Amino acid sequence: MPELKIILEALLLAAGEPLTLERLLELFPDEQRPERTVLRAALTELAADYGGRGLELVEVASGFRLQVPAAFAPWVSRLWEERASRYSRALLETLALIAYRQPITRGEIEEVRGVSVSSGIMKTLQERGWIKVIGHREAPGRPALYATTREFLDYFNLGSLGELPPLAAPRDLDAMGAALAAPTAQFPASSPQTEFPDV
Amino acid sequence: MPELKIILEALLLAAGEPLTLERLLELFPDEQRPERTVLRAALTELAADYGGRGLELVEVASGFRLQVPAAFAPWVSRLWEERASRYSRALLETLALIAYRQPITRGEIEEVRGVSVSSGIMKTLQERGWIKVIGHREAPGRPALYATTREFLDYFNLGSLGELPPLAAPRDLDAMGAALAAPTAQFPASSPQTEFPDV
Amino acid sequence: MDSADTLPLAKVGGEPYTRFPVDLYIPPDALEVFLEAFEGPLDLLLYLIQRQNLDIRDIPIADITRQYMDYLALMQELRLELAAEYLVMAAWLAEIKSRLLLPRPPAAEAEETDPRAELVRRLQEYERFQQAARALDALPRMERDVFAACAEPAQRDVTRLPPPVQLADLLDALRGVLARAELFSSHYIRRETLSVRERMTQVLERLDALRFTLFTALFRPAEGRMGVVVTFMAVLELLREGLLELVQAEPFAPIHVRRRG
Repeated sequence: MPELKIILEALLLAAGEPLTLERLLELFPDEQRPERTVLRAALTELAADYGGRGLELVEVASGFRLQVPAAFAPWVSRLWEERASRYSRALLETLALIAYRQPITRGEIEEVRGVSVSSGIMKTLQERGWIKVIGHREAPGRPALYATTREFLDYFNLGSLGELPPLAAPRDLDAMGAALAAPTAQFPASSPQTEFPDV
Repeated sequence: MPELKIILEALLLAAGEPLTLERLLELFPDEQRPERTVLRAALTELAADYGGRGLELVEVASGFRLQVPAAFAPWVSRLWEERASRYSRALLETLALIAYRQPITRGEIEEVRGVSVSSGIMKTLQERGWIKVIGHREAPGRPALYATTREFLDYFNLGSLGELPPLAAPRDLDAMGAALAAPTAQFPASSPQTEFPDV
Repeated sequence: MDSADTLPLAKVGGEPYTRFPVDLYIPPDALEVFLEAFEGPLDLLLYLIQRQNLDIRDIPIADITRQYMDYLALMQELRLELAAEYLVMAAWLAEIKSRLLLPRPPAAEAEETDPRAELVRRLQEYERFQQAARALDALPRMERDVFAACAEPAQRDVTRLPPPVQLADLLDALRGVLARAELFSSHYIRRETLSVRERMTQVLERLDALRFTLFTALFRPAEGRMGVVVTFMAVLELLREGLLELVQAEPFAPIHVRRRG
């Protein structure tokens, strides 16, 4: 029988998609099934083997995945030039609102963005499997509540929503209110975080 | 820039399908493009790296491809296992006769069922580990004698064959079937005489 | 747009505009694309504010309102589909401007909130999510930055798991087969207890076709009287079916047994 980590390598390569620890355990016949801790240790060992190679082992929301690291994108992206899709700002802003504010209605998204959200964007996000309706708000019209999916996390290489880049803190509105009350007060220059590239 | 063989590894893993030498060459920008011989040498080197790993580099008709070696089939094929819907009536009748009339020959099963028993059924039951040949009858053709196994008992949660529902007159079986169908129905405790330690 | 020099670009408040707003450095050909790039009035306002390095919290409303109106006029002139939200924002800006211009009694000044406060809040909230969208876009993404690594197995078999069976299924099958067998009176099914049939299997398994086993070794006194009886009946049945062979060398000598064949 091959070494455990090598069997795991074969399984993850053949799967081509994330496999959970439980799923990996299931793939061993009863009498061969390793302990969870042993399996985890083997995965850690495997991940270490890939230093400097063309693949890496990552843990995303749906489990463990072998992937080609970002460093190889210059070559690999040439394989499928048509596949590397760019997403519009409108789509990314909508997705960001759903990711950070979930569960959220379309109306709430529109309120923050100050503009209506096209049905096309919601459809694209749902077709990609990145968002789903998880319920309805008890309000007139019972608007759908949207949330992100596991596939969304997998696609963006995240293990959980907690791994999303932190959302900038809202500036202290109380202090601002006080400052606004005194029309002559000067505010410090905007912090570097608000630096934007040209549109 | 990563080593050539490592870029090739990344390309072949991301492609997941065979790539020809020409296609591989195309994936490099003009100024980086290696010589064919250099590329071939790098592929040879890469193939050597995979000794004892969960993947191998092979050249097939449509190019070079990374694959999981056949040795891993016992684990990998479990990734795509599917459950057959249900056993045929013929198989269940055969199994029931073996359980209640063991040791029994195929001819004797056929005699009771009134139809022949396919080899496929006997093979399936043996592969499932539920029946086995425990001898041969001294008769023309020396037919095999079949009996059920410990796995059979384990599967049906029986301590011994004596715990099988008693073989009553066919009319009583109707009532018994109804009782079995009702989930709350309790079997009468097996009589002590049927309890045997392993022989 | 080749006659852009002479023809007015837009009319704002009845005044023809022949020049682009001063802060607009976009070549005319790109203007349309540029204007379409705005994701709504908040986006446009943020752009105007950032363009001049102004602090969101202290917007010079008069200035910003003028610039905003200039862009709106341009967009209308270019017949860009102008979302209603742009006009709503224009009305809001005008209202804020007028409220700021109204003199306020000194006593009320302390409690009254700045008319800009709500606009500032909306702009800041939107700005946060603009940043979040950019951060999301910067994450390593599948198919753009990272790629699933996969390798087809050299041998791909689909393992078919056997279907589950309930004991009731088994009994049901037996009921069917016995009902059929009853139709043929020649098939008489004898009803030994299952324990005897089971013991027959166990005895056969223990016996060897080549070597003799001591008959008495088949019995286990520890099983008690019933166990011994069951074994004895099993041996008799096996003998009757010709599956066993009994051998006794001489009267009163130990009886041996072996499997036939």
